Order: sequence, then structure tokens, then C-alpha cells
Amino acid sequence: MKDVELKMLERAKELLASGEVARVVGWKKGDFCYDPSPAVFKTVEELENGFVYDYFCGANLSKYLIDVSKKEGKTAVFLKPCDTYSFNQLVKEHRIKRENVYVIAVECMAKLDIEKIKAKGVSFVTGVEVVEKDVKVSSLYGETTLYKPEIVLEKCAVCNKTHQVKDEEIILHERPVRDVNRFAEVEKLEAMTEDERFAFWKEQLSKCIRCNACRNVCPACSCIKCVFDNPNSGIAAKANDSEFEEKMFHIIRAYHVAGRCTDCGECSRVCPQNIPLHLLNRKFIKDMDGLYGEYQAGESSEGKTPLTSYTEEDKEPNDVFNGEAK
Amino acid sequence: MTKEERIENLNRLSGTDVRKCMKCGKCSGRCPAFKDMDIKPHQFVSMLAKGKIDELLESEAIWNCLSCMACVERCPRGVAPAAVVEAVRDTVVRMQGKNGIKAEEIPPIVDELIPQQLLVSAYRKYNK
Amino acid sequence: MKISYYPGCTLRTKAKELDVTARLCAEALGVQMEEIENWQCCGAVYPMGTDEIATKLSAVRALDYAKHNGGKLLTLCSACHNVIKRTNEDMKTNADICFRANNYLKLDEPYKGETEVIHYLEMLKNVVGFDAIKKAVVNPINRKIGAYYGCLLLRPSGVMAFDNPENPTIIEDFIRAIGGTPVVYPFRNECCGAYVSLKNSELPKQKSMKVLSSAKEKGAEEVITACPLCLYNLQANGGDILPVKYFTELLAEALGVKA
Amino acid sequence: MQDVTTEKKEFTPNIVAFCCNWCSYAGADLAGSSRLTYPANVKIIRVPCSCRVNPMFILKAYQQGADGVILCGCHPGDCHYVTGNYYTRRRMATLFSFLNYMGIEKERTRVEWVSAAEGARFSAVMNDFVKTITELGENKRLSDLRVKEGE
Amino acid sequence: MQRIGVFICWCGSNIAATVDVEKVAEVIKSEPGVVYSANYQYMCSENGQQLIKQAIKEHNLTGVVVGACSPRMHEATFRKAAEEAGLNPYMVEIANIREHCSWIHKDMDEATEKAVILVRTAIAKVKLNAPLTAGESPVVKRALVIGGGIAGIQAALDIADAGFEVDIVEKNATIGGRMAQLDKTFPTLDCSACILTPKMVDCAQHEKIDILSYSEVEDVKGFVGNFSVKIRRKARFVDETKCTGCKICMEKCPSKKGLNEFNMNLNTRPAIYIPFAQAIPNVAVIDPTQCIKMKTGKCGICQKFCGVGAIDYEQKDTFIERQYGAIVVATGFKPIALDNFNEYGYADNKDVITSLELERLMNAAGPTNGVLLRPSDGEHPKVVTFIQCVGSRDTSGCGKPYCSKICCMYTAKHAMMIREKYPDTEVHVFYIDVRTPGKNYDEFYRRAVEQYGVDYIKGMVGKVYNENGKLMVQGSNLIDNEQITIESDLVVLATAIEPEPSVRKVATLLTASIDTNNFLTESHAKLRPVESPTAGVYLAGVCQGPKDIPETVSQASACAAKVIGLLVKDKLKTNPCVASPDENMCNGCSQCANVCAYGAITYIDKEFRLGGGKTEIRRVASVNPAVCQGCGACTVTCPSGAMDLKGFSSKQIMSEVEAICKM
Repeated sequence: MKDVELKMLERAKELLASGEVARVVGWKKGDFCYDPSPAVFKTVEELENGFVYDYFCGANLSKYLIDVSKKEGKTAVFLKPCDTYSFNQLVKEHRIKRENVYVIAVECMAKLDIEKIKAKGVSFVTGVEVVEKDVKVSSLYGETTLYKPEIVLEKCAVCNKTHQVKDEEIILHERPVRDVNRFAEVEKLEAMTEDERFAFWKEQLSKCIRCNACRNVCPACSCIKCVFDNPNSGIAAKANDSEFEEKMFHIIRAYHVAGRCTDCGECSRVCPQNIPLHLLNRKFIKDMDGLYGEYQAGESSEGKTPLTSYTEEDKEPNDVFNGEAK
Repeated sequence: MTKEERIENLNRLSGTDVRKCMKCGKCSGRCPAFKDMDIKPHQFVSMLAKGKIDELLESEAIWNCLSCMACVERCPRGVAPAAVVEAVRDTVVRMQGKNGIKAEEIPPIVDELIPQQLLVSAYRKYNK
Repeated sequence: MKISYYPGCTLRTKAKELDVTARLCAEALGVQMEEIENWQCCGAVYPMGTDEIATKLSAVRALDYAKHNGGKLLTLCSACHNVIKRTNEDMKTNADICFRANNYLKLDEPYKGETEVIHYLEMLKNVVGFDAIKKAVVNPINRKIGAYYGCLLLRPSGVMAFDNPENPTIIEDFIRAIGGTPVVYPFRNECCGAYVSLKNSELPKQKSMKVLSSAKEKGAEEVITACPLCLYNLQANGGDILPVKYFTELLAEALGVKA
Repeated sequence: MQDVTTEKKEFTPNIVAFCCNWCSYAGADLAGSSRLTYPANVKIIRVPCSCRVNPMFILKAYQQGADGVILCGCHPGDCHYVTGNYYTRRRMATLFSFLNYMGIEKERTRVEWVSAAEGARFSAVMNDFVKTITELGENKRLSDLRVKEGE
Repeated sequence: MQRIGVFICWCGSNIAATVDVEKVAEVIKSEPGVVYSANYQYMCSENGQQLIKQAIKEHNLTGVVVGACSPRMHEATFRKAAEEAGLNPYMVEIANIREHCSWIHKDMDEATEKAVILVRTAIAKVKLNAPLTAGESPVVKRALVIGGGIAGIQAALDIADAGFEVDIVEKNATIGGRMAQLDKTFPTLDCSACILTPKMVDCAQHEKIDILSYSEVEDVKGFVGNFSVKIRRKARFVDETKCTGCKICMEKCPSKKGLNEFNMNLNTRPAIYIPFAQAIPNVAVIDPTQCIKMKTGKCGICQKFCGVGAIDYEQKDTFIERQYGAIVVATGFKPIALDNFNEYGYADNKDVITSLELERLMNAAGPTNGVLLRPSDGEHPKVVTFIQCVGSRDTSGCGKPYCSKICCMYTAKHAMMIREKYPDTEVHVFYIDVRTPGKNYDEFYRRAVEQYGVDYIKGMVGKVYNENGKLMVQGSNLIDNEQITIESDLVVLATAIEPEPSVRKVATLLTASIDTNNFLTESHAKLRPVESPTAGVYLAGVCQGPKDIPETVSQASACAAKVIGLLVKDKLKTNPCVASPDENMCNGCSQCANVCAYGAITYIDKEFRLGGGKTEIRRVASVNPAVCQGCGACTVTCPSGAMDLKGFSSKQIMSEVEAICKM
């Protein structure tokens, strides 16, 4: 990963120095080793001081382009495979000006989830070193070796995405192809009884503190003004003051991104309460795949979504459950 | 049973809605046993609709209906006159001593070629 | 291929030739008719009364057996076909009859009309194919033949779905396949009156003679049927106007199959 | 027998029907002019087309105390606005499945196509829906306690 | 502060018998915002409307709720009343307490309670109503008539006589339709051609009428006042501008085996033909399935003989696109196929014919030159038996559930004409009912019986069969309770009629509603019988329901009156209940345009002030209010809720939901 980071830094400096781009969107070092954050670099100095690309750079940078792509001059951005789907979706919705963006596709190799590492009993992490499937985690208390598949981000555990957009690429290592079913957990829930499912979600959603982190990070939730902030919508609310409110927010959010959600998993990654929010979006994805044919949002920057198209033979709503017709 | 109940019973047993009849007479126009029906197919429907069931229960036609379904097939309104005839026949044969054919009547008319199905069906149609 | 077969009472006795020729011909055409176990007489006439359950159980039993043995039930006698097919429709569409019949039978798994009931003629047409039969013919029947459908195969057409109830063609197509010339005559789908012969001997006579004279007028040299009762009636009461045979007898003749 | 029915009648569900102006609302009018009854607890909101119905409206209805929500539109292919109900069909198919995934009873929300000529069908559909919801019981899973307490 | 007035209508006893209207008015008085509440026997009456107008003025109302019948019935009435009193008409809401309440509930308490809820719901909505103003759209002063039968011809002539341009699109090679095939017409027995062909000629000669024969409507866009229609002009392989109708090609054509559709396939015609002598336009057409040249490449005889060089074997379909303000649908009918009625022996016996075939057999220009001869052997039939209701009034699934309406009269006509021309011919008619409402209609039928001795038999035929060369018609004679068999020479079936199948495509293109029998639906069965619910589309003739010539012509003229009424206007008011985006919230994501069936949504780049003197250019949705039909599909697809629908805004509906859920 270090070699990739160096190459990226080098290339970013080159682009800025030559004036080909006015800015570079990437990740910058945080206070700890595990909290790099998205950043806009405008000078070579800024790059040298803060640029990072490592196993904790899970954040999806595409949403930041909504604003910066409107600015004067070109913007270079580093996109991991999954980020490119969100990028494409935003281009489709005319939110990103494609011609103002220079996309550098970068390899991913699966990012680590600090919460999962902490859950393994390792805290005060100071660094990680990844060798194949072993992750050597150093902390204030020493070194521990963890099994990588157990500590990667949820989105990475089931990822088989490939770059959909690139103006150039920096890929030094082949990524192994996984055989995973991203709907396994949805299916597990579907197999439960109504009562069990209700109890499951009641417990999960009751944790929601309505911090809006999911909404803020979601590349599909990029409305200039959210319905929940719009007094004319009739559902505006800032806090969950009832169990209903908790559900309402998440149902409507999932519905609004249905057909547009690329399954980038950022919602679950950023949720401070660890609510498996991706399971809501994946249910819509699974149902739409089953009912209207496989569809991956962001695979193309053109065309309609399953919910803005139809066929005369579509299944009747009363007959549809678990993505299949009775 | 009151008369109303008996009428209701016949309607239920026939499984057909006699009110759908538009009195075109196509059933009787097609009936191959018409001449042997003292009460005609269309009359079975209209008489049941009007509740004149005593006459129906006395009719000879219930023994002569061929159950050939021509009336059912042809009815433009989806009424089944043959089912009314059968409902009446069922009602009659279910009454004590009203079997349409008695075992002792059989031997003289049976010739050696008569197929079983004739005997079986006759028992089923006429007796209980 | 193998197919579950329901012979019925008459085919075991008075109409043996229908059964025997049908089995031999089927075998010659590559179909194994497997007689179902422990079948009981279907009752020979479909009981229309909506409260008739017990009278339908033997048909349901046969249907349930076939459900677990290939999913199809082959019939040959027109009366059996009529009774079994209509009973099957009840099991499929009449929740009340289905519920009560299953209550009686206490099957491991309720029977809900899953079996497909097919008549031997339908088997010839759809499973074997008339073209295949044409190829298998060794002695083409060079005669003019009138098809006699009667009532049981065709009506009620909504349930039987056998052929156009007023202008059927399947037996005519069959006659062509075995090298004969079909004679279309208007009384081929009229009832011969046989059901009432024990109560009224006159009516069946009139009806049979009408059928045969109509066939003769249009040029038929003989008449074929699938129904033992029709055959009996047309022969006994038809005034010897024309010879009457089972359609399988002609098929056997054409295929050169001997009992 | 009698007791069972009276017992069940104690719960009278609150039902909201969204009807499109051109077919289903007219079908409801026809049910009315044909005097085809259905329970008084079915109350209709007129929308131009079934495709005007936002999932938010349905959730709002549950929040406000509805026990069942039914959406009626023109038969697919007959939409006054050509394609509106085709979108409704997809939106509601996915929404209903999703609500059920959240543990909400699947019978609680329904879509029916009722044409302007189908007064009898409108009445039959409403009677059937009321029956279904009565058997299903009160909406507890999507209700808002505050609304109930406020009553 | 809102000042709402509530008006509860009794509708005589229609509402008042089940809903305690006075109580409703009383309860509602205490609703917040309600300053006036009244009840009256007939709100829609002049006095009732006066009551509303007065209250608006006296109490300075800002909104009105009328608890009455369906808004589909009187919403327009009450809006107009409000407008006359100076209130914006869109500040009126209707609570449907008749169709949705009093008529379907029996218990007074229950119905009253529900009426209160419905009125409260309407109040909740009206409080959020905003005054709306209808926009305007221009009217193209040209009409399109689809179908060139008597309905289309009459409508076109009437519209053209009023001075407007009309195009008739006819899918066949000539106009004239079914009426051109008829021999005589009831109840006066004029010759059909004698009264129809002059009208056809009028059409051809009218400077305002353009006949597009052998053409079909391919696509329709736009809306009332401004339809854009694409028309396919099918290749007829003859240059319409050159052909003089001399018919030499017909004489010389060696391929003469094509079935003559005009004569109901009773005889044949050449591959190049003019359908009948008086055809308009009088121009030949080539049937490519019969033409030897087009099938084999060899022949070309017609081209050789055509003096004006009109033949063009290479001709292709062409398309034209025209603008219209109004469209009349007059697509007509056809007799049903008789496949489900083999008991009448139509398929097997040449001498079993349909009534329309009989028309051709009796017509002087028909295959037998007007002499009634049976198709099988060309003999005069001595016994003719008519069977009525063949496929009509049939709910068994074989035929049509409706009465075809014209058969009783034309059968009486046929029976009478046969008896008149051939007094030695016996005529029998099997009927279920004889239906002859109409001026001079029953008299006409009775004349057939009393004066011409036609034998009417009450009963239906069960079977028609051939025996020794005779057609045996076996049926009931219900009056005498007997089954009879009539030995006949000719059997005529009064075959049910159904809408011409092409109407389905036309209806789809026009988004006009169609019923289960494929008849086009009128806007109101009694009060708007010639209008389709789709604005600007009108219905004439059998496409709307079975009818005879007098009725068809009346309806066509009624259509014309409606069309003229539309075309004289320069501008039309448009429905103000259209979608409109809040640009401040619009993401410009294009989701809404993806679901708009009318193409009403486009996107513009707009400059927004960001404060601090900064501006930003953003892409935002823009709705064309003249094109938007107000369905609301876009509103649901908009994630931010920027897109809303006037008159049915999210906030309004949410508020209704809230009110209606309160028990």
C-alpha cells in the first residue's frame, strides 16, 4: 500500500505543479492513524504535509465533487472502485460536472474497520501492517495479529466492484476476486418471521440519535435541501421524538435513494451507533434486481433507474414480498 | 322443510343462478329429448325461479333428460338447465321410496351386451 | 414414455377390445400405459349436485394416484373421461368440494386438482402427434369414416376443453392420419340418448338412428367412437344403418397391430 | 357463532383509501350511485393519479392512526395519464416488500386497480380490505404513540 | 387569518335521509377557521349558489367547503359560483358526502360522523389552498376526423361548413364505411348509396376538407387545442394525383382472385381495384398479396395500359405530421367473428350468412346484381330463416354482453324486403325480444308482420344442420311451448357488432379511455355523451356504443358542434393544477423528467444569489404548464420534495391525511 501511496502523491504533485488541475481531492492524515479524512489539496506543500492513502482510507470521495467540480479549473480525484459508482450516479444526476474532473483510479485492497479492531479488544491503535490476510496491529499496549477478513469494512467484505470510470489508473497489485453473496444478511432477515424482523429493526433503529451522519456521508443523499429539513414536506423533523419517527426517517431515506444507491456502504461505516443501515438499502436493491432485472446504480452515467421505468408486465404490489412474486 | 327452504335447497343443489335466464329458449331449442320432456328445459329454469317446485318434483322429464349438456353448452347467459333438472332428480330420488329404477326391474331389460357403465350410471342417476 | 392409465369398468368387460387395441397401439407408438393400482369405477356419470362428494371420491383417488405417478392421467372411455375431468375441475376450482373431498380421503397431502387428465385421443394428438402416426401406418384405411363424438367428450366445453364443441376436428384429423377420409356430418356431436335406455327405450332408438342416418347421408361407410355406451347404443338401437367401431380398432388395423 | 362476530366487531379499523380521480374515485362514485355499501370507516382521499401518492402519505396515515391504507388506481394500461399507474406499481411493490422487511404486516397496505365502471368491484374491494384489516387487528407497529395519546 | 365557509347540501333526501345535515353544519361551526356554516336543500340550485355567493361577500370568506355530491359532478359549478362572488375558484373544496357517504351507509349516526370527518378533511385541505390562475394556450384551427364512415363524413362536413379545416383519415382506400355496404336503410327504406354518396362527393369537393384515404394515425402528441399527429399514408402503388379512375387497369389485371372485401368476400376482384363504383377518392389501389408483378416481378400489365402513368410498384409508405385543435374519433364497427357459434353452421354451410352479407346479396351493385340467390348454388331461396341475437346479449363468454341495437330493425327490413321482392318466399324470424324504440320503428316492425306476413317466432335456435341439401333450423317456439325445425334454403344470422379493432390503438395514442368491450368511454353518460374524458377528443358513431344511422349522424353533428365551439376560441384556459418545482430546492437530477409522460419537464441553468454578492448557476427543472397534465408522477420521484403539484400539494394531502385519520 505504501508504494501506491507514494505513486499517488507523486502524481498529484505533478498535476498540481503543471497546472493541469487546480486541486486534488484525496485523503489527509488525521489525529490518529485510523482516522484519515477527505480533503482538498490546492498546493504541493499541502500534499506533502498531509496526503495519505492507507488501509483506513475508506471514505468515498465522490460526494465532495458536487461542490468542487463547479469551481474554476479542473479537479483531480482519487477514486477506489466502489467510489466510481457513486461518481457515475452523480454524473447521471447532473450533480458533478464530468468535464471538470480528472479521475485517477486507485486500487483498494479492502479497507479496515477500526470499530471491528476495537471489538477484538485492541484499542489505542498506533499503526497497522498488512501481509496477505494477516494484519499486524500495533497499539500502545503492544502488537497483535488479526485475521484481515474479520476486520474489514462491511462494504469491503462483500465487494466485487471494479472501476467504472478512469482517466488514468494507479494500480500496482491485483485484487483477488471474491465469491460472496452481498444479500446473505438480507436473506437471513427475510427468513425470519414478521415479528422477529420487527423486533430486530425496533432494536436497531431505537439506537438512532438522528445525528444525520448517514445522510451527510451518503453520495445519493445530496439534496440541496433534504425533505426532513423542509417545512413544506409535512415530515420535517430534527429529532426522533417517537419510535415512529425513527422508522419514518429510515424508511423514507431508503426509499429516496432506492435505485440510486450504489451500495457503497458509507452509511453503516459512519454510523456512530453501528446500525446496519446498509441492510435497508440492500433490501431495495435485492427486490429491484429480483423483480425488474439486475441493476447496479452507477454502472453507467446514463439511463433510468428501476423506479423511473416500468414494463407492462410488472408484478402486482400485493403479490410481491421478498423480491419475488407469489 | 318449508317450501322456501326446499326452493333454496334446489337452487343450492343446482349450483346455477336461475335469475340470469333471459328467457330466450335456446336450451329447449337444442334439447335432443325435447319431445319426451313433459316439462321443458327452459321451464325448469323459469319454474324454479318462480318457486313452482311441486310440479317439477312430479315431472317425468327428470327421467328422460339425457344429461348431454347441450342446454348448458348453448346457454348465452351461463345458466345450466341440466343442473336444475339434476337437482330436482336428486331431490326426488333422495325421498323415501322414490328411486327411479328398482333392482327387480333390471334383469328383463338387460341383454348380454349391455355395458356396465349403463347399469352403473342408471343406478347413480336414478337411485340413492 | 410412461403414463398412468385409468381403464374403467366397461373396458375390463364388455369393451375389452377398446382397451386391448388401445394398449397395443400405444405401445407400437412408444407409449406405455400403466394401469393405476386399485382403481374403482368412476360411477359412469358426473354427479352435478353441488353436495355430491362421496360419488366423486373414486375419481379423486385415481387422480391423486396419478399426481404421484407422472402427473398425468390417461382415460379412454368417454364417460370416465367426462367424470374424471369434471371432478378434477371441481377439485381445482371449487374450494368447498375440494375441502370436503379431502376431508373424506385423508390423504397425506391434500389433492387440489394438480393432475392433468388427458384422453387417449389427446394423447395421440399432443404426445405422439398425428404426423408420427401417419408415418407409422402400414395399412392405410381407405374408407369414408364418420367420427361420432357424442356428448361426453365435448361438453361442457368450458371444463372439457377437448375441442370446439360445435365443430370438433380431432377425430377427423385422426381419421386422416390413419389414411381414411373423414365424413363431417351434423349429428356427430349430438347425444345418442343411451343414458336413459333403461327407463325409456324409444328415445335412444330415435337418437341413434338419427345419428347414423345423418352420417350415411353425408357419405360415411362406417362410424367410429370412443365410448362403449355409444357403441352399444348405436349398434343395438341404430337400426343397422352403418357399422360402428371403436376408433382404436381402426388404429390397430392401420398400424398392423394384432391382439 | 354470534359471539365470535360481535367480539370481532369491537375493533373497527380506521382505513384510508387514496383514489385516483379518473378511475377509482369515479368507481367509488359509481359504488355510491349503485348503493353498494361498504363500511363507514373507509375514507377516501382524492388524488389526480395513483402516482401522486408518495410513500410519505402512507406512513403519515399510519402515524395518524390509520390501521390500513389502500391505494386505488386505473387498471394498468388504462391510466388517464398514460403511464402513471405503472410507476405506482413499481413504487408500491418495492415499498410494500420493504415495509414487510421492517416487520410491518404485509396485508396492511394494498394496491387495487378499480376502473370507473367497477362500482361493484370498488365496494367488494373495500369490504374485503376492511375484513382483512379487522382480522389483522390494530396498527401498532407504525403508529405514533403521541398521536394516540393526544386523542 | 383564514375565514372558511362551510355549506352542507341535503341533496333533497339523497344526503339528508342518512346524514344529519344540520348536525354536521352545527359541529363544523366550532372548527378552527370556520366562520360560517350553513345547510340547504339543494346547494347546486340557483338559490343554493346564491347562498354561497352571499356568504362569501358578507363574511369575507377566504375559502369555501361544500359538503355535497361528488366533485366530479359539481366542483365546477361551485367554483364558478365562488368566482362570481370574487373568490378565487381554486379556494373551493368539495367533501363528497353523497356518493362516498350517504348513499353507501345506512346508519344515520355512522354516516353523520363520517360526513363530519370528510368535511373536516376538506377544511384541512382548503386552508392550504392557494389561489390559482388558469394559464392560456393557443388553439390550432384545424380538426382531425379519424374514420371516414357516415359518422366521420357528417362530422367533417359540419365542421368544414363552419369554416374550419378538417382532415379525414380513413384506413381503407375509400371513405363511405359500413353504410356504403348497405342496401336500404330503415325505417324509410331509402337506398343507402343514394343518400350517402352525395355526402361523400361533398366531402371530396369541399375546399376545407382533405381526405387522407388509405392512411392511419401513427402517433399523437400534444393536448387539447394543440395536437400534433403523425399520419401514415400507406403505399397504394398508384399515384393518387394522376389516377383518373378509368378502371382500365381493373379490366386488364390478370390476377382476379382477390376476395372482394367490399362484398364481404362473396366474390372476387382484381389485384388492382377501386373498391366500388362511387368510391371517394376514385383512385385505384394495388393489393400486393395478389399482384403478380409484386409477387414474381413479371407482369406489369396495368402499368402498360395506364394512360396517365399512375402505377408505381415501388411506392413506399410515407408519413405526414399535422397540427390539430380537436380530434373526432369515428372508427366504426365490424360484425364479430362467428367461431364461437358453430351451432348455427356458419363455417360449414355456404347458405348460412350474416346480415351484412345479405345486404350485399340484395344490393344492385353486389355480387348478384341485387337478385337474391343463395351462395351455394345460385338458386332463389324459397324459405329464409333469420336468427336474431347471434352473439349479442351473451354473458357466457362466447359473445358480447351488450345488445347490438341495430339488428331488430335491419332484420325486419330484410324480412320485409324479401317478402316484397319475392312474395313466394317464406320468411321466419327467431327472436328473443324485438326491440324497436325509435320514431316509426315499432310501426316498421309491425308492418313486416302485419302487412308482409313475416313469421316471427319467439324463441332461440339451438342448431342449424344440413340434411339432404336443406338447412334444418331447429329451435324453440316458446309461445306454443314446442320445438320446431324449419326446412330452410337460406339462414341469416343477425351477428353482433363490435368496435373496429383498430380503435384500441387509436385510444392508446389519444389516451382516451375504453371500456371492457372496447367501446370508447364518454365523459358523462348523459350530460357529456360525445366527449371523451381526454380534452379535445370527441366520439361519433359505433366506436362509442352500438347505434344506427340516425343516431350516428346526430352524434356526429353533436361532435361537430363541440369541435366548432372549441375551434372558434383563440386561446384555451389550461388546468392550473400542474406541477411546479421549488427552484431553491431542485437538484436538477432529471429523475422527474424520466417519469413525465408528456415531456413537460425541461431543465434550465439558472443563476442563484448565494448572499455576500456571490452567485451560483444551477441546473433546475422547469415545467411547461400548458403541457403538464397534473398527474403528479414527478412529485414522488423527486427526492428533495422540490417538485410539488398545485391543488394537490404534499402539504395539502398530508393535512388531509391527518384530518381524515382522526376518528
